This record gives sequence, structure tokens and C-alpha cells, in this order.
Amino acid sequence: MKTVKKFLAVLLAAVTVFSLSACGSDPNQTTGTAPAASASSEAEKSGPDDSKNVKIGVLVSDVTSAEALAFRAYYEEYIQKQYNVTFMYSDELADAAAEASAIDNFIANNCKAIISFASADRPAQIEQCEANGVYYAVATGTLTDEQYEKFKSYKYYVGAIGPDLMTEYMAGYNMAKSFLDQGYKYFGMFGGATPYYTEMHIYRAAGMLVAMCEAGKGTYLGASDFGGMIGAIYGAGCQLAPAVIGDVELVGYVGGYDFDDAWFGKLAAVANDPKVEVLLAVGSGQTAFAGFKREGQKLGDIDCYTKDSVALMESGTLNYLAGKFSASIGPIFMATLSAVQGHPIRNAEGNAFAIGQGYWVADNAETAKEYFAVDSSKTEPAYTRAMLDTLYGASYQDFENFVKAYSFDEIKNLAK
Amino acid sequence: MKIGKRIIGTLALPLLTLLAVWLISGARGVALFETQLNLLTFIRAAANVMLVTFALAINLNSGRFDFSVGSVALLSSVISSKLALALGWGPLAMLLVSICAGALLGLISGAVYVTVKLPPIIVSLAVALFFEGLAFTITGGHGVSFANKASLLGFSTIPNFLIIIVLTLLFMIIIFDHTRFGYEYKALLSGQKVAVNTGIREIPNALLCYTIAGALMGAQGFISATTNGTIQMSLNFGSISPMFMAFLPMFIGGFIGRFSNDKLGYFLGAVCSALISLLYVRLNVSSSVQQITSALLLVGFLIYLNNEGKLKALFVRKERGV
Amino acid sequence: MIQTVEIRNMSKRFGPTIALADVSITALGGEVLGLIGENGSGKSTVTSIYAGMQHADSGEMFFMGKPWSPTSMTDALRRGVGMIVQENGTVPGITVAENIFLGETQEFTRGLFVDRKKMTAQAQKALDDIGAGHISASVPAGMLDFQDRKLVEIAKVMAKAPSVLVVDETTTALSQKGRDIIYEIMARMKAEGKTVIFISHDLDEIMEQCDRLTVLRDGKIIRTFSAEEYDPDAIRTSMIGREIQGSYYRSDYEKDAGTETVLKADDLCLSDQLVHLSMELHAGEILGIGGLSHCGMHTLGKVLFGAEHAESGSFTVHGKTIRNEAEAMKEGLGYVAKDRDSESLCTEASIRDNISVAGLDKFAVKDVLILPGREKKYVGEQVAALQIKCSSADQYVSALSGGNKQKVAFGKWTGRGSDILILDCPTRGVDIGVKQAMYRLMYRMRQEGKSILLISEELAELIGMSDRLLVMKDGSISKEFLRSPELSEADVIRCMI
Amino acid sequence: MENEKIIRKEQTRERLLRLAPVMGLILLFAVFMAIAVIRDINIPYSFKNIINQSVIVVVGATGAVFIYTLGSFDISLGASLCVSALLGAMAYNRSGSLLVMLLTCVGVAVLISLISSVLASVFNLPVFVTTIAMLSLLNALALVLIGANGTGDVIQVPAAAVRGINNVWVKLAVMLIYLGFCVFMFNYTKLGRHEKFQGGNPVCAKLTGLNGKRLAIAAFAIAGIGVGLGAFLTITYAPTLSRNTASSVGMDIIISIVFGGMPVSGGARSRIWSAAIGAVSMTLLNQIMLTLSLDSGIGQMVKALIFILVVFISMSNNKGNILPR
Repeated sequence: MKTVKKFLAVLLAAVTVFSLSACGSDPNQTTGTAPAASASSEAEKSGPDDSKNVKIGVLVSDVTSAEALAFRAYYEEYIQKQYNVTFMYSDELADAAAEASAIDNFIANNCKAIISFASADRPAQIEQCEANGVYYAVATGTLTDEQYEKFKSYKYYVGAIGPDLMTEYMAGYNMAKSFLDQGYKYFGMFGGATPYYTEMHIYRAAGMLVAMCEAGKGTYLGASDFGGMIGAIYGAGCQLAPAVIGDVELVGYVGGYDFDDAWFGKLAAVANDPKVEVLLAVGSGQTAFAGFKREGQKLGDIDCYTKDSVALMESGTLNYLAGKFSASIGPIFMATLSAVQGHPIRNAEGNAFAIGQGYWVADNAETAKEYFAVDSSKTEPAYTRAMLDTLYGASYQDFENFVKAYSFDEIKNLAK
Repeated sequence: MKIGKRIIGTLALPLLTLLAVWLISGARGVALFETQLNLLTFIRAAANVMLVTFALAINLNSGRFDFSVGSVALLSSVISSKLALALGWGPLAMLLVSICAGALLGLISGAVYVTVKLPPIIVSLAVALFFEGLAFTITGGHGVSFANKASLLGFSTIPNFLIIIVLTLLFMIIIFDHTRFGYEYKALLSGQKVAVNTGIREIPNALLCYTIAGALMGAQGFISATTNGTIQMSLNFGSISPMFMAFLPMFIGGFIGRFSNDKLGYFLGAVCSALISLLYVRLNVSSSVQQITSALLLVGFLIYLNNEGKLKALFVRKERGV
Repeated sequence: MIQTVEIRNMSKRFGPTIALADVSITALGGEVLGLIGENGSGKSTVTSIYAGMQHADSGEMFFMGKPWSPTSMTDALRRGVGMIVQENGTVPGITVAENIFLGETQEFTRGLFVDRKKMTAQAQKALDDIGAGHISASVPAGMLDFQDRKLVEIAKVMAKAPSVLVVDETTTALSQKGRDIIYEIMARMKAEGKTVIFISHDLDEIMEQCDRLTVLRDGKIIRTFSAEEYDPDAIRTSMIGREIQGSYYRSDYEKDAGTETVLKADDLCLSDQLVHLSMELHAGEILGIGGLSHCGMHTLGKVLFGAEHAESGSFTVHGKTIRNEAEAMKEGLGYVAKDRDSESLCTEASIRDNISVAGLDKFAVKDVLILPGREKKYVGEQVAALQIKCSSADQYVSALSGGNKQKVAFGKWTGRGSDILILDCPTRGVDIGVKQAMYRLMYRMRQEGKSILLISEELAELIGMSDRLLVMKDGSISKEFLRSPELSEADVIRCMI
Repeated sequence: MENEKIIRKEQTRERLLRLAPVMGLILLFAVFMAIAVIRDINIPYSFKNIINQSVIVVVGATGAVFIYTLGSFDISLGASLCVSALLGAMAYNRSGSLLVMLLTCVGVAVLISLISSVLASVFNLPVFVTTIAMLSLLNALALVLIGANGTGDVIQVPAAAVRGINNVWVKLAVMLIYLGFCVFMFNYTKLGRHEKFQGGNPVCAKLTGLNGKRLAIAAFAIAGIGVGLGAFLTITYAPTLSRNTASSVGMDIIISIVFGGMPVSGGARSRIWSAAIGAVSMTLLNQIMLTLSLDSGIGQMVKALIFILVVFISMSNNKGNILPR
């Protein structure tokens, strides 16, 4: 009797799952959309072939960051509607093993290409895709030089577009400098994942510190230039500490993402130090500092353009924002699609491309608003289909010029 | 027990902690409570830890382990903050809604438990997953940010936290020591079978326990949300971490409870860990060092707790000169 | 006289077992009705249903002529039917007062709050009323000994001045003082024209206390005896449904017990449980140990098996000192604990698991590898030898009757050929049929030259089975009796109190 | 006689319910195949994939069953796996020998297990809380190791070194050998029997001459071996390790064991296979979610529902009038 009940329950479970399979998005929905029709006429010359659906897997190491969500929105709510492609997103990828599994999943699901936002083990990802004949592209990141040398000639390695470490370094440098130029001397810093030895954050931090050294005519951990600073930070086990840098001072520093009482306490302590004039964050500064910031204190952050961050800039809580724009991952998509459809974009030596791409920088609310308006648009994003189509099977030169012109105004010109 | 012994037993640990923390910080030439802010940090931590400790202890004492407390805090703070932002509420309204939401979620997880009649630890795993997923879905993964809602951030003040602490403590003592529910809770706690056979209705009692725990976590969620103005989403059990900070204070509370009132004990336990957190802040200790010390403290105290008898015997022998 | 209690055609089953089949009982005001029967005969079930602890599958109940359907024990008690249960009915973690008014806190709530003072005062009064004034109502029940906790339960029931009182197997665990308190209460209720339903294993006791006596077996009513019809053998027969072949206990009185000492305890001390206790156990001897439930004899059993450790003094088995249970087992000791379900058996495990676990070293290859065949054989032998009633050895012990459970507990030790058995209340809550089988087994083992330390609260069986009988009082041995037909319970009791 | 019949019926019912996890597995597999066909999925590759993804949890969780059988609980297994893998990788980089790496992984994992269990039994601490402390210790240790190794935020074994053994057959072999070992220990040795009995009723076990502390230590040691093998497999699968390595494995193990029908109270009803069944089921479930490309949040909610449902069915309902604890 009870047994019967229970097996009914099993049935119910089955039904649940099946009904889900029903509501899951059907790959063929997107076929024959309006643009598809228009494009198909002269597919071979310009614009990709929309006749058959292309499945592209997307590796994401982080599913909750504003940046990741903005990117996802651009792909799913603009690109996927414009082109006959289906994006398949991975779950949150904590480690290299998770990345490998995710790629396996994509391959099993017959993805033709993979665009990666996950960097736990890029070489492994590339090898895996090469071995399985799946195109692979790096979005918002780059390979190290030796990695590039190793993989540039791989057939299925499309290439990389994104801020290289130097760009990250410069982002930090410029942010600090812009405040230093305004004559501020006393800084508090949030180091993000620096204590976890995360390069991106280490380089941004280094940039800020070098800027301080130059302005203050002093040294930090005995270093004052790019190379020296990176070394010094690793030397210190990536545990930074407050220090006087000539006539500039790093008054307070917090690193890590503990989210416990002590962590909040430390952040509050830095923000509330009467000496601190400017708060700098290598990332997620809005989470770290915005809550504790005092009146008149300045806050600079490297993140992305969201409703919230813009609101913060309007309210003067956030004063400087270097942010990736969500459409910045348009070109890599087109390069990938192009490769999948047999028009790979290779440089003069026939190798995969590696193109640097920086941030949009806003130091006032108006700019930020303008950026966000474009960035969040689902109809007229920074890179529209019309613009991207010009990249289909484009020459390396055209492609590089297009990508390199990433600043807001340059893109505006491209659009015309 | 003599009143003197009671007082000593009750205050020994907090005072010891205070002394230790004070000495260590002193040795490093740092004043523990230099600024108003240090006090705020301390009180906030105390309130925060106390809420979680109560929430966990209510059910853990009756053998119901609950992985879902963190997710309840997460989801209830998401709900309340979403509403507060949409309707332009002040902190008080948000706090109340957060508590109610928490209570409701707690009730739900309790209801699941009493319906499926599975071991609570299993149920709580599922509930945690579910609530995390729901919070994620509600916010579309974005989490919630009200960093520029000064009104909400403004809640984080010493008097406010003091009020929360006092009210919670009063509430807990009244509910658990002076009401029918409390008496029946105690009976079920140490004599489940007998109590049930005698006609005490366990299910309503359990439901109320979960509801109260939920309400407390609602308040805790509100505090951590308004402390830094954003709510981070978490998936795959990312939400269980707040639970861990409750263990040390819970054991300390249990210990103190033997001399006076266990609720008071939990509060004092929270005070102890808040003092330790403050020390971490003042000395700007790196998180690895933090994790290690906290873990060692927990183990150390447990060892003491579980070997008190032996230790005493040891001393007695010493006195005997054996 | 008015019918206070009436039960009509009540039936109840627990999963596989039929606990009650169409049982009808009536009890009158001013009488003490005895219920007797083997374990699982249903006597506790029928009364516990009437007292609101559980519900029947079918049948009607009446109280004072009106239909009766209590929702819980408190509800029943509030309406005049109280029950003192067999197992422990107090909650250790709360005070005596809270226990006495468990589930009735609302009586003392003013608004939201509970008035502890008032509760404690009334509880104290309730204790005094039944002559248990020595217990303080404000201490946690966990701090009381077993007897006092029972008294608390009695006070809890009597505080409600019930017009029907059910006493289920309570007296076995009580000292004379405790028993007297209960007898006194029963007498008083009888005098007040109220009803007592008295359940006991002790035939003498029940015949002495009851005006009528109803015998149950396998959930059916077999026969009701009126006082003048009382005849021990007739009652026993109707209880187990057949003539008891041969005598109940062993009949011989030869002094042929061995003289070789197999177990020797010397000046053992352990808090108030063992006070400078010395004793010897010989080969081929059944050594009885008697006393009040808290005289320390149960502790002695545990200590001699190495399960508890004496603070001072020593004991040896075959001349070797024993430090723990494992060593004890190596020396051929076996121990059947008093509390069967929580100490002797793992009830959620199968018969096979329970029997084989103690004997793995006997049949496991190289003391490591378990071959299903060998195990089946090993367990099968015990199941057969002890005639354990079960569908298969894979059946969960929890589904067995008390008697069969105890047989499994025995099987653990007989299987591995233990030659010294420490039996703590081996026939507690075991029906006469099994009881008799156990006595036979003990005697057979004795004849095989094995030694048995029989710790028991039932004087009859001690006197009936032991070659020697040691009486314990306050942790030390107060008297030694040798086996003789003249030995009477009275003599023994005198040295116990 | 009638009672006999009823008892038999009870037992068959019990057995049926005990099979629920297996049925759940079969059902999930059916659903998976159905969807695989609808969405034309590369099925052979999927199978390889499913093995790849479940093997680590299977190995880790199967060992952990011994701990659960005692009715205790270890939440630090994931962290332990991480630390073992990190040290294993470092060992390889020093020695250049896969054997050394394997031995280090297993050795470290066993050592960690022994530390928590010995600590717990010597000072008779509640095991679960001890492992909670262990969890944060190990997390901190992982970071220290990475720092000490000084190669950025990761510790790497050259991919080429492990490519040779990163194939399904090696994994299956490791898994089956260890599974075989555990099944043997659990069902056919004195130790396994004692573990179950200890979990079922510690008091009775003591009075039957079992040494609870030694049993606990043994159980943890066996679990340690599993975690060590898991660490080894993790390296071979993804030779780049970070502080986040295996961060999800800890909870996956708990979920899998329960999903596979293991009673958290342990004891006689413990099943050594539950871990394997549960782990594979969870992997299948994840595959289904992915193929349906459910949004992370929804996906997790569905997972939770299915989890509780299956467990509800599999737990044989010998529940009295009191709530389980």
C-alpha cells in the first residue's frame, strides 16, 4: 500500500524531469529568424550562414559576478536572437577539473565551438578542444607568450581577445594616477584575490602601487617600477600591507573574500580611517567599500557597467570605474562562428590571433550613464550585428583594427 | 550550586577571552577599542554571531542538524531588500519583513521535515539547495545591491545592534524558559519518546522551533546585507558557511549554561568570538592565520569540554600528592 | 457495583504481529483486576490503549458507562484514567515538578508565562501525598535513581486522583519500600470504590493483590479467575497453553558443584556500587546474586565482564586479570545485560548479525574472512538449539518477541562456547515458556561444568536455580546461602533490606 | 501461519524500498537516454564523460561509507582531497614518478583522516565538529602550500606526464579495484561486520568486545585511501590544481551517499554500494540539467526536489510516532 504510494512518487519524479525536457529551450527555435532570411541571400560575401544552427559552449568560472551576467545577457539576449546559434552555458567552474568536465559536456552535446571565460587551466582546455576537433576561443583574457607560441598554430585554436596582464597593470596604474593627479595622497586599497595569487588582481594592484611610487617619489617593498613591483608582491607572499610611499601613503589594505565579521571589520576600518581620502579596489570595490565609505571619500573600482554601478556614480559613491563593456565579446564570437563555418581568421603567418582589448573608463556619472545606455541595450549594443558581420571571414588586419578600436568613441565611429 | 560559583562559571570564559585578547593586542601595541568603529565592529559581530548561534542551537540541541540556516538568511534578505528597494522602505520595515520572511522559510523547511519524516540533516541539505536556487532565480544571479541607499546602510549603528541583541536575548529567554512551548521543548529535548507518549505534540513544537530559527536567520541576513550594502549570491552550498561561526559560541554557551542560563551562555559565547574577530581586525591578521587560529580554538575548547572530568581527576590526584 | 472500565472486541496489530484479537475486558469500581500473560500476550497493549498511549484498530471502549476515546495519556489522565508504565516514564532533563505536570503546563500559565513556583509547590504536595516526600520537586529527574523516578511517575498519576489506575509491571523493578507504596495506593483506591488494573509477572504477588485475574495469551483472553479459583498451576497452564512438563526450576539439591575457582574478585570498590566486595565463582556452579535493584549487583556484573572499571581491588578469570570486554571474551566469559534492547542486542540488525558478531573469531577464516556458508551454519546451529521463532535468520531482531530476543542474546554466547556466563536478569520480561527453556539451558550448562553468575531481582528463580546465593546490600555482600529446599524468600529478603 | 506471511511481505517490501535508489538510477538513465536521443547527443562520448565525472566522487564516497556506517560524518573530505592532490603534485614535480605521486596522495589523505579520527577518539570529541575544524585548517593549509610552491595561484603537473593515464580504462580500473576492496572489507570481513554493528548500537557493541575507537580509526583510514585515490584521479584528469580544487567534492560526497540510499544513522542497514549508485545518479542528473540548459538557479531547485523525493522513497519507513533525529 505504502509501497504503491512511493512508486507513484517515482512516477511523479519522472514526469517532473520529462516536463522539464519539454520546457528546455529547443535548438531549432532560432532557425529562420528575420535576419537569417535577409542574410542568407548573400551569405558567402558578407555575414555568416544562418541556415543551420551552430551550438557554442561557453565556459564561465563565475556565474554571479555582474560582469559575467552582463556578458551572458549580450550573448543570450542579443547575439542568440540575431544569429542562428545556441549558447550552452557551463555551471560555475571552480577548478581545472570542472573546466575539463564542462568541455566534455559541451562535446557530448555536439557543440561546434567553445568560448572560454574560465582560466584555471587554459592550455588543458586548448589541448582538449584540439584533440576533439572543437574550435576554442579565449574571451576577456590572453595567453602567456610561451602558451601562445605553443598553441598559435593549432587548427582549432581561434585566438584570444581581451586585456592582457599589461592592460590589467595599466588599468590599475591609470586609476590610481587619476586620483593622484587630483592631488590625493592617502589611499586605502582592496586587493581582491591578490592573497590567492590571482595574477589579474596582482597586476592591477601593482599598477596602483607603481603609480603611487611615481607620484610620491618613494618605493613600496623597495620597488617602484613594473617589474620590480610584481616581484616584490610575490616576494611578500602576495600579502600586502599599509606603507608610506614617499609623500603618498597606503594607509590601509584588505585582501581576500572571507565575507566574515573580521573581513567586514577590516574593510570598515580602512574606509573609516580619517586619513584615507581615496579607496581603490582591484575589483568588486562596490561590494567591499561602498557600504562603509565616508562622505567626501573617493572610490575607484575596476569592474563593469551595471545599473547599480551607474547609480553609485550618480550618487557620488563611486567616482572612477574602469569596466569591460558587455559587447566587447562580440568580435571573438564572430571570429569563432566564422571559423566554424570555414572562414577562420588567421594572422599573416597563418596563426591564431591574440589581440589586446582594454576597458571603458568613466570618471563621472554622465559618461558612465552614456556607456551603460549603450552597453545594456538589447537592440543597439556597442557591437551590432551589422558591425560584426563585417568581420565574417575578414582579413586579420581588418579584424585587428576593429578590435583595437575598443574605446567608446572609436566604436561610435565604427558604427557610422 | 552556590551563587558565587554560578557567577564565576558564567563570566570566566568571556573575561578570560577579553583578557587574552587585550593582552595580545596590547603586546602588539594596539588599543582594542581605539575608535567608535572598533566598538561597532565588535557589537555587530556579537549580534551577528549570536543570531546564528541561537538559530543553530535551537534545533541542534534537539538533535536536528540544520545545513539550511545560511540559505534562509540569504533568501530572506533577498526578499526583504528587493521589496525595500522597490517600495522605498526604511531599515525598520526591511528588518521586519526580513524576519517574517525568515520565519516563513523556516516554517517551510520545518514543514518539509515533519512531512517527509527524514533525518533533518538530509532535509536541510535539500532545503539549502532549494533556497539558494530560489534566491539566485529571484535576483537573476545578480544579487542585490543598495550601496547608495544611505537609509538602509545607516542601520549599522551601535545602539541598533544593542537593541537587536537585547530584544533577541529577552525573546529567547522568555520563549524558551517561561512559556508552555519552552517547557515542552525541554521535555522533548531530553525525553522525546516519553514526552510524546505523554501527549506532548511534537510536530507543532518542531515547526515552531524551525520558524523561530528562521526568524533569527532573517534578522542575521538583514544585518549582513545592510552591513556592506550588497547581497552576494551563492550556489552549491555556498550558503552554509555562516553556520560554521556558530559552533565555538555554541559550545561555550553550553558550558556557561551549566552555571546559569544557556541563552545567556550563547550570547556570551558570541561575545567571545566577537572579541576574537575584533582582534583579527585590529591586528589585520591574514585570513589563513585567522582560519587556523579559529579551528585550533574550537578543537582546544572541545578537548577541554570533553575531558573536564579527567582533567579534574588529574588535579585532584595532584593535590593528593599521588 | 458500577462498571468503571469496559472494553469491547478490541483488536490491534503491529505490522506482522497480532497484539490483540477481539479482546473484551470489564473492571468494576472497588476492585483490583489482575492481568497476567506471557510477553506479547497483549496485556500491556490493551491497557495502554485504554490509557490513551496508542489507538486500537477496532473495538469500543467505555468509561463509567460512557464511550471512551482518550486522545493522549494526559487527556486520559485528566479525565480519570491513569497508567504507570513499565519502562521509564520520566524525562531526565527536566525537573521532577515539570515531569509531574508534563503536558499540562497550561494549568500553570498566567497569560503567556508559566508559574514555576506554583508548579513546584503542587508537585511537592503530590509527592508527599503518596509518601514520597523524600524526593524534592525542584531537582532534575535525571538525578534520581530508578526507584525514585518510578515514584515520581506514580505521584504524577495520583496527583490527578484518577478513578481508574493501571499499574503495568512496575513493581518488579522496585524495592520493598516502593512496592509497599504502590500496594498502599491500590488499597486506598479500592477502599474509595475506584478501580485498579494490576499487571505483573509475579504470580504470587498478583494472586495476593487482585480480586480477579484475567489471563491473556497471543492477544486473546483465555480465562478469568475469581479469587477463590486461584491455583498457580492452572493459571500457568492457561498462560502458556500447555502443561509445564517437569518442574519449573531445577529439582535437584546435590552439592555437586565444582570447587575449582574460575573467577575470583578481590576487594572491589566502585563509588557506592561496590564496597570492598570479594567473591569466587566455581566451575560447574550456578552462583546467584540477589538484592534490591540498586544494591550494586548489576554494576558487579558489568565490572566482572570488564565493561566497567573498579576504582580499587582486582579480579581474575582463570587466574588472568581482565582489562576489557575483549579480554573477558578471550577467557570464555559471556555477558547478557539487564537492558536487552539497548545493551544486549542491536535491534535494527538481523538475527544473523547479532549472533555471529560475538563469534566471528570462531568461524572467520584466519579471524578475518567471513564465508557466508560458514556463518549460515554457525548461526543456524544456535537458532535451532535455542528454538528461536523466526521466519529466517535475516529477520530483524526488532520484529521478535521479548523471549525470542533474549534467546538471540543467549545465542551470542552459547555459540562461541563461553564457559562462564554472567546473566543479568536473564528472564526479565520473558514469558514463562522461554523462562523455562532458559532454566533448562542454564542447568544443562552447569552439568557441562560451565559456570553461571545469575544476577536477578526475582528471588524465586535465585532460590530455585542457584547452588550458592550471595545477597548484596549497599555494594557489599551481606549474606551467603547454600542451596537447600528449606531456603525461603523471607530469609533472603531479610538480608536485602 | 499467517504471521509468517506478513513478516515475509514486510521483508519483501523492505527489499523493494531498498532498491529505490537503483530504480532512481535506472529512471534517471532512461530519462537521460530519452533526452540524449531527442537532442541528438554524442552518446558514446557521454558515457566516457559520465565515467570521468563520477569516478572521483564514487571513489571518495565509497570510502566515506565506512564513516557513515558508524553514524558519524566527515565534512572535510573535499578539503582533504585538495591538500592531498596539491602535495601529490608537488611530490611528482620533485620526483618525476607517478608512483610517488600516487603514494603521496594516498599517504597524505590517510594521514589527514587519521589525525581527525585519532584526535576525535583520544579526546572523545564529536567527530563531525572535529572535521569542521579540520575543514578550515585544510583550507588554510592549501593556500599555504600554493604560496610555498611559488608558481602563481596554481600547482601544476606537466600535462604530458599524466596524459598517458588519463583515460577511462585506468579510471575504471582504479575505481573497480577500490570498490572491490571496499565491498570485500565491508561485507566479507570481521572489520566490516564490526563497523556495521558498532554503528547499529555502540553500547551493545562495547559489551560484545568491540573497540569503538579502533573501529572509528579504521573507518577513517579506509575513507582516507578513497580520498587519496580521488586526489590521484583528480590530478590525472586536471593536472592544474588550485585552492579551489575539489571544492565541491566534499558536499558531492555527502549528497551522493544519501542519494544512494545510505541511512545517515548508519548501522546494519548501511549499504556499501550506495555511494557508487548515488554518485552516478547525481552525475546523470547534472547531465540532464545541462542538456536541458536549465538556468543555474532553477536547475539547483529541481535537483533539490528530486534528491529529497528519491531519498524519501528509499528510506524504509520504520518510523514511530516520534520525529527522526
